[in-house]
Amino acid sequence: MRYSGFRVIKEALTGHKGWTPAWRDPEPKPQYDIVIIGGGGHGLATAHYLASVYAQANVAVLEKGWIGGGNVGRNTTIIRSNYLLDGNEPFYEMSLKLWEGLEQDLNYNAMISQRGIMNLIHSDAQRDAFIRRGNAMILNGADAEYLDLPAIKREYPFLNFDDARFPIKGGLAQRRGGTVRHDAVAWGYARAADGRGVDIIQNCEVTGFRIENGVCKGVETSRGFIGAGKVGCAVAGSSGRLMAKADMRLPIESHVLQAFVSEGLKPVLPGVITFGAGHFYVSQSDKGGLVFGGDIDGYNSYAQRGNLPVVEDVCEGGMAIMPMIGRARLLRMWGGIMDMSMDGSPIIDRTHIEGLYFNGGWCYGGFKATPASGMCFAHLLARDAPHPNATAYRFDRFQTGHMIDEKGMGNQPNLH
Amino acid sequence: MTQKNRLSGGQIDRTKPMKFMFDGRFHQGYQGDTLASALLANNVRLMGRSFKYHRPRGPLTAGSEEPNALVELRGGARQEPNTRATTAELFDGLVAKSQNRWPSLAFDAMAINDRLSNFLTAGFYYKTFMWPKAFWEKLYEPVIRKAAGLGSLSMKADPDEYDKGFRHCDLLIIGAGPAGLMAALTAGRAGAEVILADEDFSMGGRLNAETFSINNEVASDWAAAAVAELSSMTNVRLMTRTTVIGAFDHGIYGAVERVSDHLHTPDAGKPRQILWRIYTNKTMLCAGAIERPIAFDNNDRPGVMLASAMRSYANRWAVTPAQRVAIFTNNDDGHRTAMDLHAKGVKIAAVVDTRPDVALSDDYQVLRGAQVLDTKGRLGLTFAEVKLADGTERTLECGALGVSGGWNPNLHLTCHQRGRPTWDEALSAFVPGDNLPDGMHVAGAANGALSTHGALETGMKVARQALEIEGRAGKLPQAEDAPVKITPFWFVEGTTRGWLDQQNDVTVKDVKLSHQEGFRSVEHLKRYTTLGMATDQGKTSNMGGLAIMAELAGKTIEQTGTTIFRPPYTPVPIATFAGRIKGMEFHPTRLTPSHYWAKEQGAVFVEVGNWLRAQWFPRPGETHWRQSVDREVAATRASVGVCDCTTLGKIDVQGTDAADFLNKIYCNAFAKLPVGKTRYGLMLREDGIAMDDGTAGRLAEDHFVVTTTTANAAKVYQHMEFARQCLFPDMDVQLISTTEAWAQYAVAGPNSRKLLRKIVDAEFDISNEAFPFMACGNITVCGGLRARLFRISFSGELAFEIAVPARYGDALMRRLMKDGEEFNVTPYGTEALGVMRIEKGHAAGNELNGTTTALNLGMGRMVSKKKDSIGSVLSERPGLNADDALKLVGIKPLNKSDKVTAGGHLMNAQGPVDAAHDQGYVTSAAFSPSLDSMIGLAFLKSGEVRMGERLRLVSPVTDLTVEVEVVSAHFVDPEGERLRA
Amino acid sequence: MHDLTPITALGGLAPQVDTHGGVTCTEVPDVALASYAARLGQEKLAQAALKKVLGAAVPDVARLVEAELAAFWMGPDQWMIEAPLARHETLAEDLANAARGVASVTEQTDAWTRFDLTGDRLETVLELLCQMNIRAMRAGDAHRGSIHHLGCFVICRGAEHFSIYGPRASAGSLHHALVSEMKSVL
Amino acid sequence: MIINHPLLGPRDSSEFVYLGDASLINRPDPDAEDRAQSFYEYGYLRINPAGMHRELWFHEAGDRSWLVVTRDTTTHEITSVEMARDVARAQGRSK
Repeated sequence: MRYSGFRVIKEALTGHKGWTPAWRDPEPKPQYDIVIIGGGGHGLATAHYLASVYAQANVAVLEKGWIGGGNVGRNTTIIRSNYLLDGNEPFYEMSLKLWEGLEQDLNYNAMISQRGIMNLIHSDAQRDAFIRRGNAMILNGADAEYLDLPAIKREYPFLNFDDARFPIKGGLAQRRGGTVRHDAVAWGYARAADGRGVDIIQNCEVTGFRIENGVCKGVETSRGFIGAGKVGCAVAGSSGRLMAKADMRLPIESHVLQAFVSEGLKPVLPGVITFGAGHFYVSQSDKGGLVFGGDIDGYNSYAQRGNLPVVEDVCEGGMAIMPMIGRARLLRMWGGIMDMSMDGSPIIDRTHIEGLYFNGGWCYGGFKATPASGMCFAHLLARDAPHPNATAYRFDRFQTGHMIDEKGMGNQPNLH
Repeated sequence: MTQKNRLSGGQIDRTKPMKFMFDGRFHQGYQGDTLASALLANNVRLMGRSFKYHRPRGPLTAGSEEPNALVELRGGARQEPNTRATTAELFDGLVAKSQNRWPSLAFDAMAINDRLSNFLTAGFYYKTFMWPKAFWEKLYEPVIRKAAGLGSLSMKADPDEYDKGFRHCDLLIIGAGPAGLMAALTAGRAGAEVILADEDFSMGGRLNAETFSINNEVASDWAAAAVAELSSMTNVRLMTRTTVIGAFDHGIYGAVERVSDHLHTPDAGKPRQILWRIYTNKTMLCAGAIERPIAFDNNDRPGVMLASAMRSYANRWAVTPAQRVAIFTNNDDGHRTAMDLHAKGVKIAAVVDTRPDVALSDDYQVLRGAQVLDTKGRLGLTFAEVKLADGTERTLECGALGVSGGWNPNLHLTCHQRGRPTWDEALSAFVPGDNLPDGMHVAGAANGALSTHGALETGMKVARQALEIEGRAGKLPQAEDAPVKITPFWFVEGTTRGWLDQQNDVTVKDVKLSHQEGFRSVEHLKRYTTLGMATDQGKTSNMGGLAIMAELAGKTIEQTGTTIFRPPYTPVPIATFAGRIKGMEFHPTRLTPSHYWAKEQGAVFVEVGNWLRAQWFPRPGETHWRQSVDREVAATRASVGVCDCTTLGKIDVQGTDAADFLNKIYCNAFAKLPVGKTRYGLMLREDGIAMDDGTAGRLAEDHFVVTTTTANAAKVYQHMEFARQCLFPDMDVQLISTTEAWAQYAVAGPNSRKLLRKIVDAEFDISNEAFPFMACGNITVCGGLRARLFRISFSGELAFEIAVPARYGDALMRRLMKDGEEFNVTPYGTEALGVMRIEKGHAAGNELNGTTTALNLGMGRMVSKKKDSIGSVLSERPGLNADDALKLVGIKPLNKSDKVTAGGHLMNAQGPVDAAHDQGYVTSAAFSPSLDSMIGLAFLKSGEVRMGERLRLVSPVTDLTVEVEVVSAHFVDPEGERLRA
Repeated sequence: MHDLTPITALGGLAPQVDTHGGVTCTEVPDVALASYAARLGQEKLAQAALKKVLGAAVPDVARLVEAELAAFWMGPDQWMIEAPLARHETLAEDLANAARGVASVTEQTDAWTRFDLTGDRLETVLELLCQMNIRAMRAGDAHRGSIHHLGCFVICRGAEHFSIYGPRASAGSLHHALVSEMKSVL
Repeated sequence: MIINHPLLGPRDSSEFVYLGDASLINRPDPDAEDRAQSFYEYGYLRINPAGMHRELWFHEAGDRSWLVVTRDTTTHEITSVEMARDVARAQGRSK
């Protein structure tokens, strides 16, 4: 069924009888060409592009619970491509371009809102680093804009310019950055993939891989064995848990990242703002809630919940940079499992097991990467070669010393 | 100022009348009122508008679970959007206005949405607004954003103060109703350290809202007596106006105390609120239960409220929402409301009970087996349409309708660690499951004991269990023990626009539609319809939605499951989580020993980490910072300058294995460093990347003083402790930071020795022979003050660093300035320091950026192959040793007047300018007075073999392209003759 | 005798004193400090040597001992020694001599700033400043923790007398925290 | 969270700094033939269990001890806390 304004009107006038399920609820087939583990943003996007770009129709997505229940349903909805390193920037810029055409591609309004993202600068060293980054973005074909203090004051008059412990000195803006209605991304990809024949199978937990002399033949699941020519894993925070079933140790730790939303408020913020001298970034949803977050709690966790110190740390940052939010009330706090890699950058690669492919280690970058991750993983699965924009995301880069370390924090995941 | 709906009795103080304003109109209430009770007393039912359809709304509840009666409280910078009128305590001069309406509450233009509601069903926005593509940001979204949201912020900085506090106890009791009070009495009498917290301003919970008695006294009097006894116990701390917002790991609870919200403005120096972190061994959740509504068409009109709320208003606040009221119930509790209001002289139009077999009443008519089908009244309830058991319909005239669909145990906090509730058939409600947060127990209505007796009994029993109290239990007070009589009934058949989530406008129809479209998991239902995502987080709405979803899916409610309750229990101001950590107090400020002196000199300061350092010292007539910096550099290179470098980290390393330890920590060798000598050291992370650099001076065989960069001091100390305790546990090494113990000043320039000669006591020979480059030692100055002297140089000049106890730093700086007059001694700041180190080609933070290796820094040969050191193995990886690896070089513009920008990228002189042809980047840049040109340090591919090559420096983001030449990074005195002079 | 004039951590010539609601916060600059850490394998000898100097048993974990000199526990086999300021020129040296190579001694006098809180409602002030269980602290307890993001020692010398040692360079921030919380609750 | 320090008793985890898997104690032999491989695995590969995890915490705002904490990553329950130095010695580390 095609969605449109006319359709909405027609259904309204005929009692909404005509709306059909956004995706089918099929029984798993015994064998697929490609099975994707993980019904999150990346898995569903991979399925969509496999079907729509790489002409792979015999595909299933297996989801342990309900689709979109992982990080795609619990992030802070930001999209941007303001990366520094050549291993990352072309990939994230490709992602941003895919976001820009996503709604038409999916016939689903994910409320992609390119209202800009602003990284505030508080020291000379930070300015040097951000100018280097802005240049890298432009040299990679993305947009970036350096704003001096007067410009920041004009655009963000509500920031703390009076008694800031770390005064604002400028900012690096990416005007094409913004936010997306996160749940809609999962639903839109699911609906589009389903429309092209992909089986989306919920409540189907993968309990093991069937590996015969070095070749992956399929997966054991809570709904029986499902054979597959190729198996792609895209389970983000559960990567460690899942790949252990294939006896793999990964350059990844799972950490908890908390996010927060305030009560609904009339429009306050023009776009995404990130505080450069503390751990705080914020945007405002279409519903009016301030959606904000900061750093991961910092310890390994699969619990999907965090603790007070980080809540306080984030709010301290918020009050330091925009004290006008003080009387807005924090409504809800939740946690997601971040697959923090050893250099802060992801992995999209084959494993040493033939027919078994891996996509993970997204750290904070997972949501904004969703379309490109899906496209590149689909490319790898369909062509058995890395997508040109994802050639650096190899498993062996840590062995060979080709890390992609945006923050320069080294092999300590909780610092990325 | 009439209070038309004020009844007799209640717990308000009629001797303290209070004047307040709502939407520009003055009203009067009394001490003890909430804004909602006072407005109802004045016959104001309309208090807000709903989120999506802008429907008129009045209070649904009398507590913090309120979804409807949200107002903007106070004004100016203290404006508080979305404040619940049902919990806002009345104070004299209170000002509130309604929100999310235009132009006025009574006439809201956006109410047009209600007319269009058939088009604006669940998730409609996912299906449209896609064409034309560009219209979303430009047209659709701004309109949607303007319509959305609830209240508005003042956009001014919050003027109030907030505090954070920490309390420890044996037992934390959450909720001071019958169960909580009984538990506190039991634990308190047993001598335990108890904290009893309640969100209300008066303890007692439902006891303050009911008419029955305990031990033959009025329930609220019994509660008052219990509170009096508890407050006399030193081991019991009572926290009223305190909401426990979250159950976190290992018995840590967050609680918010509203210290001043019931005042016009906080008293001077006093906080508005305090965020408490409560550490407890055991916790008792005694949070009671929350009544739930029944869905029927137009069940959202002002005047339709929960029956228990109606009872609270009548009994506690002596208020009725209208002179003539009706009740709609599926259980016995609804009849209590009718009895209490009747007793207070309120006309009961009828009690509509869905059950066919309930008792009749002599006082008012009971319609058995009947249902409310619909209501009327544009801005407030006027009539209720009722369907009788025999199928006939009747219209009831009433200004208020109390609805009782049964009670939900208030188990919010039991879910904060992902515990799942279980279904109780008898109560037809969820009760706490068995996977509670560690140490948590639940008692009273929160655990399904819905009678007063049940609450008192479990309160005592569970407290004794939790604290393992031995001996005979005290006597239990006498109280009513009515059994729960309920027949589950969730929504009236045929209902379309029956509201489930009254704030977010989620109706029965929306739930049906989301099911029809395949959003069948409760999480999908919630996200697709926004059910339970309003500011009340579904406390009154979730159950109805679940029940309908269960019916549609042909499952039980238990199989359908629930969404997760997340902290906080009620919304908390962001400022409360920050406390005093904001503004200038966001981080502690570290001042250098010469700070006060520098201030006198009119120095300009800059934040470096938490330090404030002098950036430059303007002199009269200098109009641009460059003039000051250039002068400071020139004067230092010409004669002598002084710079406070106390901020550099200093770590005292002692022990018989100190030298071997440094051999592990630094990639270059230290074992053979003679006593009295200092050496530059480069520290690698285990991954082979440069971590930090500095010097280590050997004061004795077993004693080194290590310096770190200002930024990395804490990190390096932690790293060294890791090596000491975890990697080399048998090394005899002791570490301690001495950063702040010493005021350390760099004295640099050709005349530095002459100046120091006047300070350092005569018995110490600091001549080049006796105290050569890289010497160090203990000395005394100014007639016997202990001090340390290091002959090290960051500027490239003949230079020393002299250290004295921090308290003498101020005096030493003044002395250096005085004694240095003859040499035109010049204080210099971090800018001049930076210029000189760039001129000298010394790497600093911009070069040690966490991705560079010793090889990149041109120190590849320093990494000793003769010994093991942290990072040496992984530094050998091929990717870190590529043939065209980045190397640190200097760059100079071909045209002296051209600008050089740090952060600029290097491109070949010809060829395309893009990422694929990137040759490297500029890390640091400065104007060099010595070369009368801007210069820069850069990382350049194969830099070491490209000296003299011409490149383009491009910085598109700052719109700059200049031609530069690659030169040695050592712009000044490359041979190092000066510093050895 | 040298002729340099010291200033206090708050930048004054005389210690600062603030009183509010019956609690007094006093800057205490006249203390000499040195850390004393046992050498590996020499723990017993090091303790014996320290015991001599102190004239009392070496303080246990998180405890303070006040005798001829005072000492409080810093970490495993490590203590901070308090002495009258007059000794600051030689305290570290004296301790090192007493230790004779079984302990590492480091001069710490000006690494710290000390504020003493006296009065009868210290619990209500301190519970707004630090996470430790102030209510349970008894005379002689010496805990290290953080106050408004500053690493501090909180030492109970009696129900109505606490000492707080914080990093000297941040004396202003620490002082601001102490005084504003005094005003907040008293 | 609360970490029950072997010497100091229960302390708020916000006083500590987290490093990671306690296997970081087992620094490989820098002279071994396979040191490139063993240091790569030591530096980069993690078991990352959903369940019991032995991990390193540094008591930065306390006594500066490194601790080995055994904690369930699915519930955050802590079952044991040891001094890292003792653990390192027990695992044969020396100088």
